Amino acid sequence: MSKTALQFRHNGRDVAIFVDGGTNLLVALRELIGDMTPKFGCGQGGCGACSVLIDGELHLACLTLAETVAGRSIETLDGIKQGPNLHPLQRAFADNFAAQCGYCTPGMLMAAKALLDRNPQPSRAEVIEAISGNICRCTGYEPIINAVLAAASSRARA
Amino acid sequence: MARHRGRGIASINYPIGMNLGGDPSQALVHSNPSGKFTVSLSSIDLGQGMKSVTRQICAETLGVPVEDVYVDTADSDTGPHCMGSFASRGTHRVGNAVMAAAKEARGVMMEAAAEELEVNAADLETDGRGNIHVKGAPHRSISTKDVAIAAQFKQGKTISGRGIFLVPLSDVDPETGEMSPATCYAHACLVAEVEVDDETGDVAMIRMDSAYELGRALNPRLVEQQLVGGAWMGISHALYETTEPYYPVSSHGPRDFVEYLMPGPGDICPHDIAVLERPAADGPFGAKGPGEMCANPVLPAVANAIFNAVGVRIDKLPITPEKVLRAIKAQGGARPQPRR
Amino acid sequence: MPITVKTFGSAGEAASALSSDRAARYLGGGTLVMRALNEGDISISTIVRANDHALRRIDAAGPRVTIGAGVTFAKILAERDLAFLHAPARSIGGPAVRNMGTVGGNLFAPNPYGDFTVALLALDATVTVQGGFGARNVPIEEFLQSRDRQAGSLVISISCQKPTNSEAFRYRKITRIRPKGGSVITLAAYVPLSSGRLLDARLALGSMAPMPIRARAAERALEGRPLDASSISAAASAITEGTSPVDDALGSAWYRREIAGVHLRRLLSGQE
Amino acid sequence: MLELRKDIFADERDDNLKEIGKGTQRQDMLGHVTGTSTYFDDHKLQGMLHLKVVRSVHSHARLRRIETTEAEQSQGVRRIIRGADVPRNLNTLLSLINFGKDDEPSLAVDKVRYKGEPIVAVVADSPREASEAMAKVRIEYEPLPTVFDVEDALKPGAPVVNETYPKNTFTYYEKYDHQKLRFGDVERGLAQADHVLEQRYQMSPIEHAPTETNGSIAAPDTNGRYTVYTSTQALFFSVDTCAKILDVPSNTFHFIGGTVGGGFGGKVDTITEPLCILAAMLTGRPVRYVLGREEEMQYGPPRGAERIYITDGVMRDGRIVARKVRAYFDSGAYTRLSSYAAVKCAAHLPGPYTIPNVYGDVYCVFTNRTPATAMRGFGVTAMDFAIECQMDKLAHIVGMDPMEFRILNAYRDGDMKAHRREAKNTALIECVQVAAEKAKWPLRDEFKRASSRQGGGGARAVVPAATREAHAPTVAAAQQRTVYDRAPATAPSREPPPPPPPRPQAPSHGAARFSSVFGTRRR
Repeated sequence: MSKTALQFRHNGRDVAIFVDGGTNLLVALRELIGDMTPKFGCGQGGCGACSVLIDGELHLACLTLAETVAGRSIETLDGIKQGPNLHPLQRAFADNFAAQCGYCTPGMLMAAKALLDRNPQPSRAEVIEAISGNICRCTGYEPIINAVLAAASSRARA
Repeated sequence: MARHRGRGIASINYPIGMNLGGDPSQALVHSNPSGKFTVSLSSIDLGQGMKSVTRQICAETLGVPVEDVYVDTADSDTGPHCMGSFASRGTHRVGNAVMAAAKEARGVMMEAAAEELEVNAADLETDGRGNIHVKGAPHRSISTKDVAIAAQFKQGKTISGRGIFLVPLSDVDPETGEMSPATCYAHACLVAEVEVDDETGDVAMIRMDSAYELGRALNPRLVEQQLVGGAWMGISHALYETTEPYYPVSSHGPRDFVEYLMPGPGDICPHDIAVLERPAADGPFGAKGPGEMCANPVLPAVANAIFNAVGVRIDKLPITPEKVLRAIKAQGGARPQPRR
Repeated sequence: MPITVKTFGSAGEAASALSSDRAARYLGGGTLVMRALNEGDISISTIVRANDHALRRIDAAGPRVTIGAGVTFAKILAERDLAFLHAPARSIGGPAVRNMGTVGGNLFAPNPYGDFTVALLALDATVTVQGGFGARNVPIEEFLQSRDRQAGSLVISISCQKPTNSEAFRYRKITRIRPKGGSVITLAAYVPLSSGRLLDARLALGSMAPMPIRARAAERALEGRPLDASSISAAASAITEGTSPVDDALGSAWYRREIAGVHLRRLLSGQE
Repeated sequence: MLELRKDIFADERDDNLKEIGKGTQRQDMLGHVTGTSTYFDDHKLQGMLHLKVVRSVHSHARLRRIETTEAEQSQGVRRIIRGADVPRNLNTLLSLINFGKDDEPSLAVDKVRYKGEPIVAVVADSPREASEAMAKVRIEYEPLPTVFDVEDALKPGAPVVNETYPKNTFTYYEKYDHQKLRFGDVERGLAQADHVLEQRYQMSPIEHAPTETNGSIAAPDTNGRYTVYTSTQALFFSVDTCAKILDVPSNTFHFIGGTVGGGFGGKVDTITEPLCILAAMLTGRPVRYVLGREEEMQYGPPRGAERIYITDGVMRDGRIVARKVRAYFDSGAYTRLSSYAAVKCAAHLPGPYTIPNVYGDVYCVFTNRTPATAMRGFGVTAMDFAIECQMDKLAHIVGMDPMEFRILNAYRDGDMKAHRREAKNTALIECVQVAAEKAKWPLRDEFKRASSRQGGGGARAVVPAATREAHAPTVAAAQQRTVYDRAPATAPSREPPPPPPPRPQAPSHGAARFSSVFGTRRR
């Protein structure tokens, strides 16, 4: 099977891999790069567990043809810590007990980050809209919404 | 057109654990030479907080800070037998097993400490901050770390414990159904307020007020996670979910998360919860288990609220807008019941 | 067979590649084709892409707007001159899907997807299609009727006339789930008033037939009349004429018929 | 918002605790927010193969021929697995605790009993190659008549779904086709009631929909063992089930799990592990078998459907004097866990209320749909829906406030429950009182004063002498009867005027509350 060479930035580092035709970005990240933070939840674009940022925009890795990210910058949950410190969103998710099984958490955090990166002071309705593509089966969403709002206000205070 | 509000209630109880084949779980607790403890389980944390609640139970029983305990779950080589994470049995059954194991380990720890302090073990107590001292004489103290070192390198003792909690099988009388299905029961009552659109049958959740009795909230934040998330699942079961929308016709099953309906973050409502604690005689620190029962009162409370709002009874789940609309049309329009 | 990805610099080349290979599918935003591949659809063995800037261009300055087929919903939402299309664009997926899904792909999305197309149908858009032998313009209604046979051709762009004011174009997607849910029914109404009377009103419905359709009987009920309770009521009574909704996981045909008129009335009379 | 009501039952608790009762952060939270919690699928193994199953396209059919030659030669295919390759191709989950007969193959051999039933497993280098090979598996079906309705399945002449249970019902105690509950004389209670309400309730199947689908990875380990990463909710159930199906000692396996992306009951059935391990055994390579989302939704086991009939007898003053229940659990084509749900459900009757005459028949029924399994609230959720809707209707019929109606009928410490065990540690009344307070729902003082700890026991603690099978009752002439599928009448003109509000039912009166049930006095 012929493979295509592919280079892109992964959490600030340049990486190069060879992909089979049709490989999606989720498989590329997990199986070829070894970044297990994006999760497989459906492969249909319906759950958001594989959400990543491509050039700062929220995308679903499972619906992204890997070779379309050539030369672009991919950010996953693995890259959002600030040095040894948690990102304010990670802290807020923890403080608000916004994770139970934890499987949707990486995607939720990326969706929330995509929001706060361009709208640092969102309303509750904007938070709801921002996470609407991400399914959580455990929490009932309320703690997640509160966590994102808390992260926004902690950043405002900082 | 009009939108009508209504309130409905439901009250329930729920059995803790399973009764079939007996209901055992085991736990192992051991200390490393620094006085840090590992709990080995084959139980599963599927989000409910198994690791966290057994960690607190172990720390409380040992008398050490929670940071000194780590729970390792679900390895069939290292974790002793557990029936599994279902039937609301985690907190109660596994919690009891961990408690028993931690008690045994504590016994050895206190003996070892007694030997070091040259007192009787019965005269010692833990301060919960990592020290063991003579009752009434806090200055005659030794750290759990020093006890662990002494036990390992000097005394030749293993600070460890084994625990099992078994609810033996209760036979069922085939003729009468006489049986002991559970050892304790959790309780709840929930009030749901809804708004019903009498032209479309849409039902919107407005708010919920509830009281849940769980024996003891071993960790109120974990309890809150279960109750908030569980009530959401209750709303979902009441109004949205099924794999067979035209049951018992089996067609048109959903294939993805757009077709499988669950309330989104824009469909949720405020939920004000009170937790009551009537300790169960056989629960770890009296605890029962909130995991499953939290969804149950929501379904009927919502159905009853819909009746209060528009006067129709929907007895088939899920209560889709179509069922509500058909019922409203069949009775010739909404018939709001007295507000309550 | 392994999958081959073919990337072209121009839409024309891509269209040729597409029309010459029955197992080829054009990859737009990925929400349809990648999903199919993930689900084991082995009928696709070639993915065709085009890096043609024309596909991502928006020309919205004048009275007639042209939107490249590869324009995403997020791009539409970022374009102030396309404010009339913001409601339909916002109704698609969640933020990630809006960053990926394209206007061209939406034309091919089966129920319960494809809501943006309902808006374009009410706007009587024109679809520019690149076949093996050059581009041609197809009225959207005609395009949709032959959609199943369009697999070998490539949509280049969509164009339509801007509504004269914000009241003249209305859109509503009825979902069970908020804020992101599949369509129970989707309504789009082009209701321009000329001297207080409706002229060339167009109503389009999603999820009321295998693909988006015009509600011509209801349009006739509005034509030449003021937009008032009486004309709205007449249109609402006629809204299901010619529709063929089906039972699916989101709602039954009966339910869709029952509520179509209610929601049309609410949409046209400005109620929630 | 969560409020701890420490004031209630404070005298029963010792709150002098250090770690218990604190809102300590979850041990796994840091892993969750950093994405480093390790789920079964987060293991990358060298040379991993992918397993997919070919599923039945019919709900019920004889398998005339399964042809896999072409599939075996398909590119990238390492192994095709058929039913004959499974060492013990018949199992039932609860056989591990001696409950029920083996009734389900890992891979169907001569017959399929639900749409989506696995027939052939394909093990290939990539998911794509597995899909291509699947398309080359040829299966000839001979469709058979199907049954999808639980009551149709019980009719004479209904298609037999599962030959292990030819009457389409699970067999209890080797003699009954249902689980019984008998307490008191329900027909007599119903006959004497002022109102009888008969209703039917139904719950459709529900999917657990965990964000992580069911799956496992099995890999040959050193020394002849197999390491298995799994999403199971019940580790040793899975270990022992695999040992049984694969006919090897259980210590052949090293199962690793424990961090699972949601379960809710849907990961108890051990549906991926046996084939995944078998594939690893047959190929000598690591194998991954993960359900896709559509597979999970359609062929992963759901919370089974239930149909419930309830007939209640209530007195005008609000006392429920009889509750008769007939319930059907739709088990789908195989038993899995529904057999146990029926037992649990029977034990749950009549809900958290003290009712002197209770009668229950609970059936576990086989139909041609996806086998059902446990889910959050197993055996109880639908019954609670039915009972609590029924309670609301009964309160409405007798003109009582629904909260006060529940307090009036609530079980209390010392009462005898229908499964013949004393009620202890009850707290339903207090939950109703606190919920009323939260919701600003007015309760009259006597109901605010009621307590789970008072008014129980005495006559209420007695197992009724007469336990009777159902028999033709003599119905009181004045009785109001409301039947299925019709909303209960609300004080129609022909009915006597609504009763006066119930007299203060001081808890201490409890012992005498049921006196009229066994006598002839009517108010």
